[in-house]
This record gives sequence, C-alpha cells and structure tokens, in this order.
Amino acid sequence: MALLEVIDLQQQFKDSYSLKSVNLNIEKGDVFALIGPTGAGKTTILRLIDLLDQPVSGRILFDGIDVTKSKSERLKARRRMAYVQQRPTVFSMNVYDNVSVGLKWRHVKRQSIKETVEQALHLVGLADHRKRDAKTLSGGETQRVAIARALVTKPELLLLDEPTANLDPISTEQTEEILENIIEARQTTMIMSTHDRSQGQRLANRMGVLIDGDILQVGTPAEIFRSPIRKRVADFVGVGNMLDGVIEARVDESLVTIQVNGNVLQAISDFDEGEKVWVLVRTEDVTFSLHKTSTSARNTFEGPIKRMTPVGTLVRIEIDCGFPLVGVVTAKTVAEMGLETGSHLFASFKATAVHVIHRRN
Amino acid sequence: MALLEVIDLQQQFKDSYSLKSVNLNIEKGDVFALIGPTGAGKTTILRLIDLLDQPVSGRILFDGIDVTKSKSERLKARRRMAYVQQRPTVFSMNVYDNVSVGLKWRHVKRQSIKETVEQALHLVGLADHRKRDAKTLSGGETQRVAIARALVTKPELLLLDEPTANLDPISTEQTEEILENIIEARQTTMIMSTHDRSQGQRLANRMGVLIDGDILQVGTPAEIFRSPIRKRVADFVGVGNMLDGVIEARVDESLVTIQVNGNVLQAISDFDEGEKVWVLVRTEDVTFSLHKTSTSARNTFEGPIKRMTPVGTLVRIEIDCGFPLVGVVTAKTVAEMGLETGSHLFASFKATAVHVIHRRN
Amino acid sequence: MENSFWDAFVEALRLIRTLDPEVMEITWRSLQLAASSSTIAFFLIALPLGTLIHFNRFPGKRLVISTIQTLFAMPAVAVGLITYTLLSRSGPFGDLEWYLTPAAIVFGQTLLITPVMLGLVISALNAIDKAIPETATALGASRFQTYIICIREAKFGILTALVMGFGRAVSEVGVSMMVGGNIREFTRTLTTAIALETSKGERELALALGIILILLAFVINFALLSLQYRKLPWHYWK
Amino acid sequence: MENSFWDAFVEALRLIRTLDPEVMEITWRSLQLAASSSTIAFFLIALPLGTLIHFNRFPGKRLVISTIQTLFAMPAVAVGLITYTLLSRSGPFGDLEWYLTPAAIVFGQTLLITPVMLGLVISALNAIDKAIPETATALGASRFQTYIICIREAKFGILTALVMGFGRAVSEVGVSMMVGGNIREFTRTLTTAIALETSKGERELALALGIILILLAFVINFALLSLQYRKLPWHYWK
Amino acid sequence: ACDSDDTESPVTASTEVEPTNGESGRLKVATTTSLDNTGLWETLEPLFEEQNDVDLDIVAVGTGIALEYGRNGDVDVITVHSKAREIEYVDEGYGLERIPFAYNYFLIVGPEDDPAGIRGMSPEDAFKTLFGSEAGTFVSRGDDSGTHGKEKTIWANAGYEYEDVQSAGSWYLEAGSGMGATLVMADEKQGYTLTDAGTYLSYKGDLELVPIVDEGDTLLNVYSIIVGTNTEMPQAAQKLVDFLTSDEIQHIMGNFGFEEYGMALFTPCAGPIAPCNN
Ligand SMILES: Nc1ncnc2c1ncn2[C@@H]1O[C@H](COP(=O)(O)OP(=O)(O)OP(=O)(O)O)[C@@H](O)[C@H]1O
Ligand SMILES: Nc1ncnc2c1ncn2[C@@H]1O[C@H](COP(=O)(O)OP(=O)(O)OP(=O)(O)O)[C@@H](O)[C@H]1O
Ligand SMILES: [Mg+2]
Ligand SMILES: [Mg+2]
Repeated sequence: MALLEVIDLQQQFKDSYSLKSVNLNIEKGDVFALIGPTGAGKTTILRLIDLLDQPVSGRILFDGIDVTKSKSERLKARRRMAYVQQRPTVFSMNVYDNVSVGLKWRHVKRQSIKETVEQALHLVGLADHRKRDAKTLSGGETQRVAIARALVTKPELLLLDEPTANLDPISTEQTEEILENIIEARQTTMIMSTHDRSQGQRLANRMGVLIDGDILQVGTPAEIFRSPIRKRVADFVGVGNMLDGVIEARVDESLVTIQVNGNVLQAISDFDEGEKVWVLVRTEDVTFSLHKTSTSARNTFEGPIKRMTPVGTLVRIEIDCGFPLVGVVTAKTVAEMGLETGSHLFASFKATAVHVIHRRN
Repeated sequence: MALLEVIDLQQQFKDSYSLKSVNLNIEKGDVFALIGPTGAGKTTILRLIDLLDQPVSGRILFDGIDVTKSKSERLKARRRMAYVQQRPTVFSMNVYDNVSVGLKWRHVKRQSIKETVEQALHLVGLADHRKRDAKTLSGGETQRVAIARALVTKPELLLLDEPTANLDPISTEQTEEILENIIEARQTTMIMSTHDRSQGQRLANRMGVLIDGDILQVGTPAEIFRSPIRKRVADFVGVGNMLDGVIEARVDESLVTIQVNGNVLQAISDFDEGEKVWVLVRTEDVTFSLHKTSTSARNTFEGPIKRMTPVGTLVRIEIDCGFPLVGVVTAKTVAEMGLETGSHLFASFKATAVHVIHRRN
Repeated sequence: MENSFWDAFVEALRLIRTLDPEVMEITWRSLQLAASSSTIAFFLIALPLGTLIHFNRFPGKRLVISTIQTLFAMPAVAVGLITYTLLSRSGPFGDLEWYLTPAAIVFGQTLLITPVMLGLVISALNAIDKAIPETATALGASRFQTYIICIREAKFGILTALVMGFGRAVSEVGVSMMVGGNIREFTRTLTTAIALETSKGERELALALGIILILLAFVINFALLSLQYRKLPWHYWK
Repeated sequence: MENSFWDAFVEALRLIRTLDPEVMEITWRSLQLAASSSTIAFFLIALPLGTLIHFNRFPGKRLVISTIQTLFAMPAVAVGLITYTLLSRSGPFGDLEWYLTPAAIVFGQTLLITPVMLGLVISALNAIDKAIPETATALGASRFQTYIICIREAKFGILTALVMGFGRAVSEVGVSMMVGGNIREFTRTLTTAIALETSKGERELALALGIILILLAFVINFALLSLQYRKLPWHYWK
Repeated sequence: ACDSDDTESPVTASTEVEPTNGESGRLKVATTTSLDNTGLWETLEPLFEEQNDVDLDIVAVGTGIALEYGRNGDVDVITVHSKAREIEYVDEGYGLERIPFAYNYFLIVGPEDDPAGIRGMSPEDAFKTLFGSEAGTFVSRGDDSGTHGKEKTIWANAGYEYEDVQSAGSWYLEAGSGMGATLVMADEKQGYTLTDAGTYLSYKGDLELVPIVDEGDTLLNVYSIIVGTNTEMPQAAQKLVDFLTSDEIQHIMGNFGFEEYGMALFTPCAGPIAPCNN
C-alpha cells in the first residue's frame, strides 16, 4: 500500500488560481522530487500534503487513512511528517529551543530531547549557534535550523520545499549528504520540491513535473530528462534542442526520417508519415568535430558557430546548420580545438539520441 | 574614481560575530560577485553598503562622499542604489503598488510611474499578477517583485543578495538575461552575492571570495576558479582535487616535481624544494582513457574507479591512483566507454593544469 | 429586576425613535467632544510621537514606554483635577477662560486618552515585521516615508488605538464632570447625564442613555472598522 | 496655583513616608481588587477567548470583533448600573449578597475591562506573522500548542493588554463607587477616595492619592514590563 | 487674592454704566446637588434666561466644591446650604452677601419597622438611641457635604465627639457618596440615614425607607445664594439674586414638587422671614 495517496486534489484561490486535478502515489521509501517552474503549484501541493490548507476537492490518504476529513487524524498524520518550508520561519527563541520545540510538542523526554537536538545541531553545523537568537541567523543558517528541526522528529514522510535554495554549494552538498544518509539509514520517504534539476536527479528515485497546476509527467529522473512526453516538460527540463518537424517517411520498423526546416533527420519513432512532431535532442548527445569524420551517428550536420556560452565548466555551443543546433563541450575542448564564434563545425548525433513527441502534446 | 570604495569596514554583533576588515573598490560599470559560504557575511556587507546598518568602524565612500556619517547623505546615496534582499519582504499591497512605491517615494510623476512599472512587470513576467495581494505570491514570484521594484528606480548601483536563489532554472535564466541587458543597456554597476558559482562566472567581471568575514581573494572569475591563492578559497570554489604535497625538486626554471603520497607530479611553480604545498587540479582538467595513450600531458596515473556520481549531465569519476583523483566526463562518454565502479582507468593532466599554493595560506 | 434592562432598552429606543431633542443634543455633543479629543490626541500627539518613540533609539526609552503604560492607570478624576488646576480661572491657563466650557472637556479628555493611544500605537508598531521598515529604507524611503508605510502595515493595531482612545473619551465621566460641570445645553454629555440621572435615582433613564452611548460607539467603530477590514489578512474573510 | 501640584506631591510623599495607615489600607485594597479583576478578566476570559476568536473562523466573526471594540466605550457608570441591577438585593444574583462588598467591585471591574483586554489580545495575535502558527502546525503542534507559541510571539501586545486592563481597573471609579459604595474600611479604593476628597474640595489630598495610584501602577507595570523586555526585539536594547 | 488687579477690574467698570445685556456671556452658578437633583434649577433656568439675555450655567457640585469654585473665581454665584461655611466665605471676602431664599427640613429615614425604635424622637435622642443600642445601621454621607455637616452638628448636640462615632462600630457606615447613593445604600442595608427632603422624595419610588424623624430645629436646612466678589458679571448676578427673591419665583418655589411628589419640597423665605434668619 502506498504511504501517501493523493487523489484528484484540487486547489483554488480567490482570484481563480488553481491546482488542477493532481494524483500522486508515494510508496514507502520513495524519494520523490517535484520539479516545476515558479508559480507552478509545488508549494501548494506540499502544503496540502502537510494538511496546512484544506483542498477545494480531492482526498489525501496517509497510510490508508483519509486525513482531509477529521482534525484529530490530521494532527496524528502531521506528527508523522515533517515539512521544511520554502521560506522557513523561526520562532523568537534561541536556536536550541527552535530545534527542540517539535519534540516538546510530542512530549518527548527532556534528556532524550537534549541528545537528539545536540546531534542534529552538529549534523547541520549549528552547534556553535546553539544559544543565538534564531531571528538573527543568516539566510542559510535559518534554512539549516529548519532542516534540523524537521529531522529531530524522525518523520516517516519528509516534505522539503526547495531545501537548499538558500545554501551555498558546499552546504548544499552537506545537506544532500545528510539527506542521503537519512534515506539510507531510516528509509525515510521524502517529497521534495526543487528547481535544481540535478538535485532531483541525485537524490530522487522518482520525479514529477508540475507545470501550471498539472503534473504532466511522473517517472524516473532518466525518463523525465531523456524522454519527456510533452513539449512543456521538455521545455522545462531543458533538452537543449527542440525542433519543429514533420515525419517524412518510414525507413524501417523503427526508423523514420523527419523533415526539419528543409533538412532531414533520422530518428527512432513509431509515428506515421505526415505527423507533425517535436524533435528533441539533448545537448550532451551532440558531438562536434572540426572535420567530417565517419561515425556511427546517423545524423551529421555542419555550420558556423553562432554563439558560445559558458555554463559552469562547460561551454554551450550553438551552430547554424539550417536549423539552430546546440551542444556542449568542456572548456578544455574549446581551447584545444581553438573554437570561437564563426568557426565551422560538424555536429553529429545518433538516431537513438533523437526523442520524438507529437506536436499536440 | 571608484563608484564605491569600502575602507576597512568592520561589523560586530552582540555575541562577537563580526566582519573583519573589508576593503573593496567597485568601479562604475563593474559587475562584482561576492561568493562565500553560508554565514560568511555576504548579507552583512550588502546591508552595510546599502547603509541599512551602521558599521562598527570603517568608511564607505559612494561617489567620493563618505556616507557613513550624515543622514541626509545616506538617503541621497541610498536613492541612487537599489537592494534586492535575500528574503524579500513585500508590503501588504498589490503587486503593482509594491513595485511602484519606490518611485512614489522619489516623487516621480504618476504617468511616468505607470509606464515604468508596467514595463518592469512585463519584464519579470508578473503583468498578470498586477492586482494580486503581494503577500499571497509564491516564493519565486516574490523574488521577481523584489527585482522589479529594484529595477524601476534605475539605480546606479544595484545590490543583489542571492537574486535567483528561489527561482527555477528557466526563471533564473530569464533573470540573468534581464540583468545582462541592464548591464549592457544602462551600464549599471552591480554587486551580487551568490552561491551559484557559475552565475558569478556568467555575469560578473570581478569576484570576491568572502569567508568568515574576510575577503580572501578578489579577481576575475577565471583567476578565482583556476588560481585560488588560499586553501580556503580553493575549498570553497571547489577545484575537485586538493592534494597534500611537498616540492621534491626543481626540474627547470618553471617546472617542479611534487611528491604526493608517494607519487610524483609535475607542475609549474616557483616554490622551493621541500616546501609544503597544496596541489590543486580542477576536475575538468583531468582526462580519462581506458588505455595508456601518449599525450602531451606530463602527469599520467592509473587506478580503478572508486565512485561515480552524476552531476547534471556530467558524471564525476573518482579513481584511486595512490591518491584519490577526481575528474568529470559526460554521461555519454560513460556509456560509450562502458565505465562502472572498479573499471581500470588512466588519468592524465598537464603540468600547467596544476595549481600550487603554499600550505600556510 | 431583570426588567430594568428591558425597560431601559425600551426607553432607549423610545428616546431614539422620538428623536428626543435634549437626548439628541447631548448625544451629538458627546460625539463632537470625544471625536475632537481623540482626533487631537491621535493625529497630533499619539501617532507622530508614538512613531518617533518607536523608531528612534534614545537613552531612557524603556523608561518612557513604561511611563506611558503606567499612565494607562491615570484615573479620569485625577486628570480632571489636573485639568482643573491648570484651567481654573486662577490657574496658569485661567485667562483662556476654558474652565466649565466644552474646550476644557476636550483638553482633559485629550490628556486622559493620549497615554492610551500612545501606548497602543507603540505596541502596534512593535508588532510589525522588522523587515518592513528595512525594506522601505532600502527602497529609498525617507524616514518619514518609512514611518508612513509602517503605520500602514500596522493598521489593525493602529486603528485599535484610535478605537480604544475614542471609546475611553466618549465613556469617561470624571473629566467631563469636573471640568465641564455638566451644564445643561452647554457641557452636558451622555456620561455626565448618566451620572446625573443615576444620582437622581432615574436608573432606567440612565441605563437608556448608556445604551444610546453604546449604540453611538458602535456606529463610530463600524465606520472605523470598515477601514480596517478592507485590508485585513485574508483569513478574517474566510 | 502651580503650587497645587507641588503641594500634592509633597503630600503624597508625606503619606507614603509616614505610612499613613488609612492610605496604606486603601492602596492595598485598590491593588488587591484591581489585581483580582484583571487576573480573572485576563487569564480566565480575555486570553483564552481572544485566542479562540482569533484563530477560528465562524460566521459573524467580524461582528463579534466590532462588538468587542465597541464595548471599549462602555462607561464605567453604565457597568456600575448593570452590576447594580444584577447584584442588588432584589436582583437576580441578590442572594449572593455581593452588593456593597469588594466582591461586587471585582465583578464589576471584570465586566468593565474584559472587552478591553479581549480586543487587545485579538489585536496582538492579529499582528504576528501568519507564518508562525503555520510553522508550529507543520512542526506537529496541536491546536493548543500552536496557540501557546503564538501568544509567546505576541508577547509585547499581550502584555500591553494586561497592563491596559489593570490600568483601567485600578483607575476606574464608576463601578467601585456604585457597587462598592465607597464604604470606609471596607470598599473604599484609591479612586473612590480621590472622588470623595475632590467632592470635599480637598484638592491636594485628592491629587496626592492620585499620585500614589500612579506610583502603584508604575510598580506593577515595571514588574510586568520586566517580563516583556526580557525578550524584546533587539533594537529596543540598543 | 481677589482684588490684585484693581485698576482694570470689570467690577468697577461695569457697575457704573453698562446695562446687564452688555455683559454678554454665561453666568456660572455652582449649586449644591440637592437643589439641582430635585429639578428645581431645571424649572427656574429657562425662566431666568427668558427674562434676561444671559446664559445661565448651572454646575451641580457638593457644597465644598461650590465654595472652592467661588474662591477661585470659576463661578459667579453659588447656592449652597451650610450656614457656618457660608459666613466664613463672606467674611473672607469672597462673597458679597449671604442671601437665604428657601428652606426645608432634613429627615432621618429608615426601615418601616424601625428596628431601633426611634420613631417620633428628636433628632438628638434618635442618634443617642442609635449609638447606644447599635440596633440599626446608620449610613452617613461621610463626604463633608452640607448634609454631612448637619449630621455632625446633631452628633455634637447629642453630646458625642464625631471621632468616637466614626469608630463606634460596624453599625456606623461612612458611604463617602452622594445623597442618592447613600439612600440606596441605607435601603440595601435596611438602615437609617439623614437625608434632605428633596432627594429622598425623588428616590422614594425605589426605596423601602420611610421618614422616621422629621421634626426638630436642628433639621432645618436653609439654602442661600451668594454672589462672588470677583465676578465679571455683577449685574447679571444681581439679577439672579433679584430673580430668586422675587415674589413670582418665590411662589413657584413654594409650589415646586406638588405635581411630582404631592408635596412642596421647599419653603420660600426671601426677605426677613424666620426661620431663615436665625
Ligand atoms: N493565497 C493565495 N491566493 C492567491 N493565489 C495564490 C495563493 N497562494 C498561492 N497562490 C498562487 O498559486 C500559484 C502556485 O503557488 P505556489 O506557491 O504553489 O508556487 P510554487 O510552485 O511553489 O512556486 P515557487 O517555485 O515560486 O515557490 C502561484 O501562481 C501563486 O501566486
Ligand atoms: N543581528 C545579528 N546578531 C548576531 N549575529 C548576526 C546578526 N546578523 C548576522 N549575524 C551573524 O553574522 C554572520 C554573517 O551573516 P550574514 O547574514 O552576512 O551571512 P551570509 O553570508 O549572508 O550567509 P547566507 O549565505 O547564509 O545568507 C552569520 O554567522 C550570522 O549568524
Ligand atoms: Mg514554492
Ligand atoms: Mg545572506
């Protein structure tokens, strides 16, 4: 049985903003990442799951019990969860008291509280700030207080709303490590909203893409990133190349040719001739070379570099080969190949690297 | 003359937390990124620059005028700046009023306010939320209101505290684009704190690394990332490999050999024999191959893969070649080379890719 | 005996229905006086002074706030005495010839309610998020503009101060009686009339006047509160 | 004439210094009565009821809050009349034989200050960040636990309610006079004594008693405020 | 205290030529509550205002305050009922002349069944009985009012030091309140009290108290009017004196109360009529 079952959940605000029908099944031990753009409704869903708001309609079954109905069930359920809010609020007490208050509310014994809290404070690196007024903490420190006070209650379901949004990369790494340890040690089930796509990838075993109040796709990170089933998902996860095409002809059982802006691509697809499609190619599947080489890649195009943008340690290269095609290479490669805007390049990608979705999606 | 000159700035809080002596020079048109871990003092500096807090000691010259002294100077200076706070607070008014209030305070004409505000709302994609009570906005939407209301005042100096921390990648990209346009169009000087190291790289022409209340290094992004002058900076910017070494011998004018855990590396350095050093090698400078190949790289080591971690579209690979050595490859490469934990690999990097800093730093 | 209330209520309604000219006149005067003194106390003193006290640091601030809160306990009779001492013809302000006139009542009521309003204004401002004034300052608001926006944000509490002050002014009897003199057609207010009727043994009439006073306060408050509710946090609406 | 104040002050000091037994007795009674009524009104009524009203949605909530605020304007004389009607020998609670005893004063004062305290408690709770109760709830606080933490966060405002209520109780005269009867050595309080001395024309003595009352309030408030300041936002300390 | 600014004293200025209606303004009269609570002033005020172009401001206070107001110059005229203090007031130079204009009698009222058995006694004997038997509660005004002063006089006449009475026991209650409140209290306690007739009559409907002792010279209660020496409206003040002592008004006063209470509340006594002048 699923630990959490969300059935047909709807939320509506005064001026008609809404969460359309949302369905979710979270199994025990799942680490579920909810990704989606600003304003999509991620926080709205988490608030509903933590039973802070009442949905307009729909049901939430926690451990099989419908918790949207009774107040006492709701408190019981809520005490088995913990929710790290997007903009955590701390109480006007010191850090220690802030972290321990959840346990006090659960009537945990003093001594046991002390141990648990001290441990958590060390875990998140706030042991030295123990006596500080929590209101004076920095952004990142506040976020860590929120994480610590959620963890001390040893929740069965941990809800995290952008848990590392205010943390620097090192703290983010530390936090992720903490979360990973908890996932391993306690098999805690988690639902996290994040806009750090790679964070979702690193921690989650399942992901849901929420756009405009609709969950458009649920699947493993790989599925979401490599095979978005909708254009809007593809837009959001950022495949890099999304081309406007029409199926030209079927080559064999699996292979088709696709007409894109006068060019012809080969791809694996079972769409019929004449169907209008979106052709997706992930940037990292595009290989560049200075000269035409014979590769197993079925698609090879050539053109000048139109734009180069550094992205972390990589460089994003866009060439114009009848249509704009984007790929990434390492900064080192750029230097070694002596690339600059205008350089003529050959780009190739395999037919299997092409993902085709119907235009109506 | 520098637009902003920060001289010997110190800040101290009740329980002795502090900003040690900070010096900064921001020229007109500079885009300066302040990076540093949680609690380093980034917000503290920005607050002092925006003259919200009084420093314990030190001076701030804005356009040549010492603004720490007189109240009227402070208001005048502040009206030429704008500050997007880390946790933006909105007033209990609708979105339009929130964005326009700064202009009203500057006694701008109604009609002109309307135009400017509408334009800004469109720019940040909040035009539809114009009439919404700003308190009900989502995290990302709130952040955009904060950016919009800072931009409408056409500041000469824009202070941004983690401006995209709450934004999804697409919004982040949009925001960065907006900022880029402003940098280009208006030559606005900016100081931004960010823990997104690549954001700093993308937007800033100069960077400062703030750790524990000290600015440890100021330089171009490339300098900071490739040649950190302190271990703590290196730790923070994350070079990937930081090895404990001793200079073994000098090979020629520039080249030395370094003893690391029994292995010998070659590097460019002018340290003397016997000096204890940190040896830094950026992950992206490490090349892996399945077989020993002859390359121009002076350092080649081999060993089994100990760990593989996906990072975005890349995979971080750590091999054990007498010491742990980390590099990154694309996910595609991993698949093509059929890599998995335990696979035996050769890793090589050039002597010029090795950055050496003294152990006492 | 419970009939007393009922009788009083019937009497109050009768007085209102028949628009009893004397009662109307007294009610109107009560309203005018209390409105004047609360306007003066609120807009000229409590709001500006409270804002300055709240937003500025100065030595003895704690003491000032404690003193203000202590003056909540200032009895109306004592304020009446002080006002008398000041305004009586042989007092320092005797040449104003305010004593036993409506002006004296406004003066005394202002004295009486200023601490209450001040204390509540400070308390209201103290309750708003500290980030509000900072954000305003950062957005280039001058000191004064910052104050204004904070007052806006503290609206509920600030209006409570006004409502409370008006309530106290309209309901006090010590000052009006002592320095107004309860002179018919000149300084008689609802509360002094209530006191008079009570001392005459006209209990029903006194209670009826009390009911009229409450109705008056209700109308005023509703007007003020409608301001307040216009922007009340959403959960009050639901 | 300005000497009046000085004379009154000297007289007040003399009364305190000589520990004038009658004045001490009256002062102690005033304190006891006002403390009793504010304790009852605050802890038994205003705090729990105000919290419930604030945190719960129900039809007519707006009206309830407006009504409470309207009752700020309830004159003490009217409360005295009501209390009289209830407690007098022939009233519904006549068999308690509270009329003309200190119990009646406590009863009446409680009636008088409950709306004030209720209104201020609601206003104080209304001013805290809406995220506070939510965060508490999310951390597994029960309804009651959530209330407690919100009250903690609203401390300044809540204490203002208590201080204001105590101030109103200790300074009111209408109720004490009407239902206590100002009986010497039994129900005479500082305010009724002030009223009496005033009506005797003993202005200095009256003012002196007023000063003693204020000093009493100051001591009480300082005790309460020391609680409040212990956790006041940092900028009050600087 | 009152003639420090002789040179521009409006008293001298106005007594010479100016007619009354030149003294535009409000004539302030501090009156003892018992005169006002009966509604007498309410009847007289419009009559006076009709005849004279002046606003008459009636301030009802205790005798003590009325005298103080007069001393401070806050009112122009006082009407009170405490002979000794009135004479002192005039002697000190605050008042021009004490002019009695009406009188009535105080009453000792008590429960119908008269537990102390003082019905029909002289006031002094009644007080002696109360003191000795302690059978009935006595509620005293205890507020230094004219009525309270009268009570003290009776105690003195009966041979007691007032302080002994105050500490005599729980039968003697000091209300420190106005007449009405004291009556209500006496009623509630089923005790006795000394009251002026006017207030008693207006409260009678709500009380179970009945008059127990209503005869005796000491119970005489004389009301007089005194014009302040430093009034700014001497002519209007004089008009008021003339008005009160005029035959027409004296007549009205003599009939005041018949309608409402079935008996006259005051006996007019302007001019050289006993008992006002003893
Ligand atoms: N109380 C409210 N009244 C009206 N609209 C609301 C309210 N709360 C949320 N919304 C709207 O509902 C939509 C979803 O909001 P939500 O906070 O769930 O977004 P989100 O996905 O968490 O975004 P972000 O990544 O920016 O935090 C937004 O457009 C938001 O403005
Ligand atoms: N009012 C205060 N009282 C005491 N300490 C404070 C106060 N404000 C900030 N500090 C401390 O000063 C240090 C610097 O804080 P600051 O907010 O500048 O950090 P930051 O670099 O912005 O961190 P983050 O990335 O988490 O926002 C922190 O350790 C913080 O806890
Ligand atoms: Mg959100
Ligand atoms: Mg910060």
